[in-house]
Amino acid sequence: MHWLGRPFNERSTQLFLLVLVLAVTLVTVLHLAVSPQHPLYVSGYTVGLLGKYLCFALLAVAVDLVWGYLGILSLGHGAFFALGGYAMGMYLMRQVGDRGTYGDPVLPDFMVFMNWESLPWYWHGFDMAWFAFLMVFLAPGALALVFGYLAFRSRVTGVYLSIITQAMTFALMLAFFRNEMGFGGNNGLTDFYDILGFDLRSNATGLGLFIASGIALAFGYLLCRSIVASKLGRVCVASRDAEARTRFLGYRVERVQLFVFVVSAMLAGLAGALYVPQVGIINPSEFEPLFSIEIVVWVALGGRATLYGAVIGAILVNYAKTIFTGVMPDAWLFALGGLFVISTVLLPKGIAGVLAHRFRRREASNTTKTEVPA
Amino acid sequence: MRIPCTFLGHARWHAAMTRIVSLGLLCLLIAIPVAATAQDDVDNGQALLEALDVRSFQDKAEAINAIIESEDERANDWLQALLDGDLQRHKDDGRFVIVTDNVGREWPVIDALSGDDLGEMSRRDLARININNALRRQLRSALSMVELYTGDRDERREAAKGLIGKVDDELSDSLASRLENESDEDVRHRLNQALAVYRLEQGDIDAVETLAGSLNSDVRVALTRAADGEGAVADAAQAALADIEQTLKLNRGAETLYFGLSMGSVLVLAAIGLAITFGVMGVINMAHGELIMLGAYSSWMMQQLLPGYPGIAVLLSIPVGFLVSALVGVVIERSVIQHLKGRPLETLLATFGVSLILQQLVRTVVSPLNRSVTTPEWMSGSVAINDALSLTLNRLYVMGFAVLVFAALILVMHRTRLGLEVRAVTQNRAMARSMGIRATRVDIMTFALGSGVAGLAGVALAQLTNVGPNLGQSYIIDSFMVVVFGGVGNLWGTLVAGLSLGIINQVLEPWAGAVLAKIMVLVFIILFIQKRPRGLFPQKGRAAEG
Amino acid sequence: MYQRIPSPRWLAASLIALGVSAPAVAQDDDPIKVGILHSLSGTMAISESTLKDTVEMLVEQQNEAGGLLGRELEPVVVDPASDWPLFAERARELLEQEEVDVIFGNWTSVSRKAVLPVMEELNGLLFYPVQYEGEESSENVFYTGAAPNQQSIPAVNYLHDQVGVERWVLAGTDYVFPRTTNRILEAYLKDEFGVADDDIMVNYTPFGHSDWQNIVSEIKRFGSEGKKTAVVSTINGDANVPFYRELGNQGVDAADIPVMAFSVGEQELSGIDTGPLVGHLAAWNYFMSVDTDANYDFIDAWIEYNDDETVVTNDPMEAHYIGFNMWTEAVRKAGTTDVDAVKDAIIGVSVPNLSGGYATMMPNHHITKPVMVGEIQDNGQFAVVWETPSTVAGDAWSDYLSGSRDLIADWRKPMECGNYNVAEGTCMGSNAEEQAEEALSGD
Amino acid sequence: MNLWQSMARRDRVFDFLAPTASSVDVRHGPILYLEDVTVSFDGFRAIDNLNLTIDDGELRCIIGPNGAGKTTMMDIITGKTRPDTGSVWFGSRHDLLTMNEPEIASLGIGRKFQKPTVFEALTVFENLELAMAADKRVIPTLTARLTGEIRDRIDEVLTMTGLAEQQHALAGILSHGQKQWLEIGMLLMQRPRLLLVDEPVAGMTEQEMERTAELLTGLAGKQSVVVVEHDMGFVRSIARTVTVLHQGSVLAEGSMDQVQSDPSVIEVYLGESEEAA
Repeated sequence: MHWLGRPFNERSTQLFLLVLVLAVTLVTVLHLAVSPQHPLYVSGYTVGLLGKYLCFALLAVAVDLVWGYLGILSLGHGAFFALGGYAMGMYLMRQVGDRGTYGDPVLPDFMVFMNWESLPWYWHGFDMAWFAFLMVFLAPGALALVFGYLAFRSRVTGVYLSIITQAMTFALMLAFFRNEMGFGGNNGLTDFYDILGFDLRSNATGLGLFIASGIALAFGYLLCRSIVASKLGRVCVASRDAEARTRFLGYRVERVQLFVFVVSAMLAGLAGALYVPQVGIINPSEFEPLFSIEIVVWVALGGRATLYGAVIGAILVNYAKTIFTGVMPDAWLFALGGLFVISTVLLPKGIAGVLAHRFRRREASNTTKTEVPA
Repeated sequence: MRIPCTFLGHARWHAAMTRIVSLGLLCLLIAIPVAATAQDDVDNGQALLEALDVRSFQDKAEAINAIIESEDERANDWLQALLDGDLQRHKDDGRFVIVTDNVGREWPVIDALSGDDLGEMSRRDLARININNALRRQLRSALSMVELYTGDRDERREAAKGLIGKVDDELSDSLASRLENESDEDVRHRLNQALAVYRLEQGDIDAVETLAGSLNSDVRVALTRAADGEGAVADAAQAALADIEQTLKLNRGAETLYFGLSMGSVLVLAAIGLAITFGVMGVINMAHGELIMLGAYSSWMMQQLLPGYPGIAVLLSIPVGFLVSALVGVVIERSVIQHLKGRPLETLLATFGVSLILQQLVRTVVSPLNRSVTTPEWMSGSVAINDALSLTLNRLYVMGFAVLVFAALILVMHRTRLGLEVRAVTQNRAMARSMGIRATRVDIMTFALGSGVAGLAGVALAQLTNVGPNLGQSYIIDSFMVVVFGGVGNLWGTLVAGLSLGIINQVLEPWAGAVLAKIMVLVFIILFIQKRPRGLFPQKGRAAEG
Repeated sequence: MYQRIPSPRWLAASLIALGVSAPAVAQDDDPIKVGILHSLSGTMAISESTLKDTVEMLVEQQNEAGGLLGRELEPVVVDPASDWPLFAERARELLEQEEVDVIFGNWTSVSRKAVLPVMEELNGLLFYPVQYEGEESSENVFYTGAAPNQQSIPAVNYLHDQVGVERWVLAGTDYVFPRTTNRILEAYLKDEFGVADDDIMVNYTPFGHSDWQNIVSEIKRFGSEGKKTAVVSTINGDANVPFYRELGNQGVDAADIPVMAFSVGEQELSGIDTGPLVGHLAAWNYFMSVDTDANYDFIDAWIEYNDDETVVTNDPMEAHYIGFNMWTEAVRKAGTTDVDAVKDAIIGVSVPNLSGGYATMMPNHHITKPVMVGEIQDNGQFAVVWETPSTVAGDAWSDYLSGSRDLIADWRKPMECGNYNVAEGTCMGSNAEEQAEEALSGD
Repeated sequence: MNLWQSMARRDRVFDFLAPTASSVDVRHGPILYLEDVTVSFDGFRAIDNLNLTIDDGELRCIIGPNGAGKTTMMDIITGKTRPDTGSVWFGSRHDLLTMNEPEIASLGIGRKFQKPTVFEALTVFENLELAMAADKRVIPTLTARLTGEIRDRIDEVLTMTGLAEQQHALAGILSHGQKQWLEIGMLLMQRPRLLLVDEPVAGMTEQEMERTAELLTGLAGKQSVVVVEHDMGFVRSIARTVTVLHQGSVLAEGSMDQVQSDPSVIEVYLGESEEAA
């Protein structure tokens, strides 16, 4: 597994990990060691907020992997995120056990009052953590595998792919809205109690989840880097820029695409799984096409094909969202819309574009350029 | 004339209603001098109205009959006012007034008895005399019985139709006599049916003869009742019912087809503009939905500018809607899209941003609430093919509109200089350039055209659904599906795709339910794209390389 | 809206987001903070932004009347942007950062469900003003909107007794409120009126459904069997306009097949051309057309506040009006804004409603309301045609759902339980646990 | 520059140019058959029952006016375009019409495009690395590591294509000529049995052209090379057998002189070719 270790000798990666670790530890310290009266105290609310940002950052990294390096603009990654979230949600739901409103040992509340007499087959096994956590990866992975196989095999690319990925997430949204699906319909899954025996309502658990998100982000980032830095990563870039040429060199482009697409989907699922316990609810609105497109804009603003750019973008946009919706709600959509336009028209390389230049000089051998003909 | 008061009509009196209103106002003018001269009428009238001002609706029903029987000249206006909820009583001096305009806090009123103008009164001082649906129906039927005797052909027909299943002994005689001096064939036919239903209830087997083949639901109910029984009548009724069911099946099929086509034409309208911008320029315009929305809003705007003339407003809003959206389109093209030549995925993101901005703009400038667009008289209601099948007018108009727009576009594309240049640019931009075609100009024109058409779609949609900030959102994905399914840059493809998707959807809906039907259609399209990545009618050339 | 927000909040907000916070230690002369948790952007802004204005208006009036306990009231507005997870986040912000004393907010059930755990964790106080599906009673939430037995059941009774309806179409948008309401109604119709299965037609459509041709023609067919038929509509928001349009155009007249709506109020009507809809019905606990001075005063104040003659009032606004007055009443009674004290004090509090009666807070945190049926008028208003003789107390747990038949809620000592099973004589589920924990942690 | 001179010696062969032991069966002579191949786009016959055989180790030049179907022919051989009729065999074992691009490529057919296509976002070094013959399935590619021998091989090609200095530069910034060379280099890394070279010297200086000529002739014998070229001068300098394509089918075949003396060729072609030369 030497290829996994490869990124560690990249400067950008070292820097990124350093910043991440410092940030997480700082927050932890400020949360635990500082007294609530102190102005530097980081409240549980803020920890939750930051944890959420980290999940979004991981999601953005996943999208950047396929868009930035493979040139596949997926407008449906929200679906993988949501599936991972639902897998986790189902686990948390089963953990409630007989503490639910109706005290039913097996059925979640919404099933009881929607008159489900027994647990639907696809809910079985989610009471076991290992199974649920496995599903967090398998469910989105399987969807990506089937969808990607069909799409890439028949060489659906560019705009067409983007549009059908959007159709996919839209269809899933409608499906999950249906109460017959047994996923709580519009309300989704909520009112969780504990995860792995830790009370979700305690600050300690919140902090734990925050740290977990940090680790997950580091892991996801490393995984993507090691793929990108490998020969496969170069093949990705090659097929992104000259697909036919890559085929003539003897590479099975569609398989490369499928592999990376599935990996990315699984990372998105992981992000979703960590997101759910921190916000305390998962419902079909995560499938909304708008959300998926928003993710893409995080990446575009941060800078494509530079994974850290995706992270920067995700955190910046969501931080902006937190402020705007707090201070001048009406302006939020203007701001977001403006971001879309600016990041595409004025900042084609994104914020990281500038930074990227420096790194590229140093690591010309194992990092790649940001210009992506979409 | 004698109006049987036990009779409760059961029919749609829309057509009749409007005439009653005018009729009522007319009588009002006549009524004033009459009332002024005859003093005793006033007291009598007061008494009649007093009877209305009670809590229980049964008593009110009695009071209404009393008014009708009184044959007072003002009866018509009173009932009309009562029907409209305009008959009110002053809380203090207890005199009855008719509110002529019940908007705002101060209402202009006239005296219900004398008809004198009493200026404005505060709504706080007035108590309206409530009616409910039962009373409303009674009023309408009472008012409209007049029609059966005095109304014109259509009114009589409506009235007669309403009588089916309502005939009792008392009424049957008066109807029989009415039948004598009824000239119009159709009215006679209906009166006959009405009487036949009555006779069928008396167990008259010949009645079945008259009723056979009728699709009228009341007739069917009567036959079903008869069929339950024993003996010859029952058998005859069952036979009659059987072939009625047959015809109904056919009608149902036709109906579904109509629904499909009308839904399809909406899809086509929404998508056709996209087919142009996407197909010709390879621009993924995510703001297309909002251009549709702007069209809808300009339709609303025109109605605000021309209060009282919804019809004219709708007609005017066609050019206006086109222009507004086209202009906005040009702005988008100049400000955003031209900077993203040949980067379709970027245009997708940028235009999506534009769509968000446009939405919020409407929210802050106009209102986050939906705006109400009134459907002009000539567009509301439906045309009855027969008693079981009737086509809704507004959708018929939209269909026709869609056909017109499509035809116009085909002409523009194949008969005009612009169309020629557009097609040239589509096939090979560089070549077209070198032949002296100003590609940028073509781009602007094309985008303006596509956007304008979106505006037209909006004008049409304003007659079918909400006019609100979210209007665009709900159509953008469908539009893209239609275009991709039909084959990018191929107008005919879009037409076929739109109509077929509409029909598929409507055929699926009854047994799959609305949600599943939509999901199925989406999945179908996704799979279809796997099979034929370039859609139904693939198109060669630059635009095809997504 | 911009100018209403004092600029320091900019700083505050960014500091908060930076994770830096300076919690104020509540002094007696500090203003009492009233949190407002309504979406001001996104799809729900349509309905919720007016509720936010309502509460702000009520706070203003209260301050003009000299505040509360001699202290000023200060509204704290946040925007959950119609995003359910954001509701939970904002609620936490209000309670942890802003330390508000009470929250008025939420519209959709899903947003309430998202906020619920936060409320219970941080022991907040939430007044929820919208009619909902019931099946819930939280220690920290007060439900000033209608429970099913305060809207749907009486409405169905009216249709059956007054209009003589024998066939029923239950049409709704596919989410929890319609699902639950229709299940309750189905059970009720069968038990009470012995309605046969094939005399009930249930239909669900997605949010914002716009093509109603098929469904309306099905309804017509269903209604043409000779029995009096009515539609009970729990269709939500945007889907209503095309629905009523289709009804009008296919000639379904209120006199033939009346539609009884549970989610269509004055505000929704303002977006519809009501001409063709005259006579269709809606069931609420308040109508703008209610003929009482209290109501006229409220409307006038509302018109002044918006400086717009055309604004309308609706049922959830009245619910906030009642909820706000109940809360101030309870605070006076308790002499403090301390959540636990107010929670105890508010049960049994009675305040006048806008329809000339009184609303009382019940031990199950639901209130008493009159139920009215109104008919749509051509001026976009409803005319009340029927009203329950007396007010009805909200029932948290429906008697017509198998799961909740035996459950009751009573937050008075000693029971203090939101879902007490009278059959087993135990307090089910979570609350029991929490009480145990509280007992241990000793607070 | 002694490596350069040594390269000029026709008999000397670089080890890495030695053909891969592929499964291609050439016992029956020809390495490539095209039989009665026909392709038409919207009615226009780009290839009109074309018959062509290339012997193992042969260096064949194909000339013809624009639209003669030269590039289309290459598309057919490499699996990019499927013919309407006819058969295409690689050796006597592999029916190319049943395979997709990657399969054909891995059989040992390398192609250089008319318009030089290199991976502009990658460095010269990376371009060559990707091109190199290796296990090209997903996971092996992911775990592949840069061994010393691979480096050596790449270095050799770098030196002989004269791109050693630019090896860490992005291919996007190379000059047109350099891109041509890089692409040829990538071709060499593939160790193909059959090279299809489309207009290799377009936009090259005289001297670059010579180097190319040297290289191609150096390859011949060990590997089969098919060169499509407009530049008659260049063709003359390397040609052994020349095939003239016209309107999608073979017009004439033989040595340069035979072809040039062929009246039909002169009629349709030479006039134009003189200008081209």
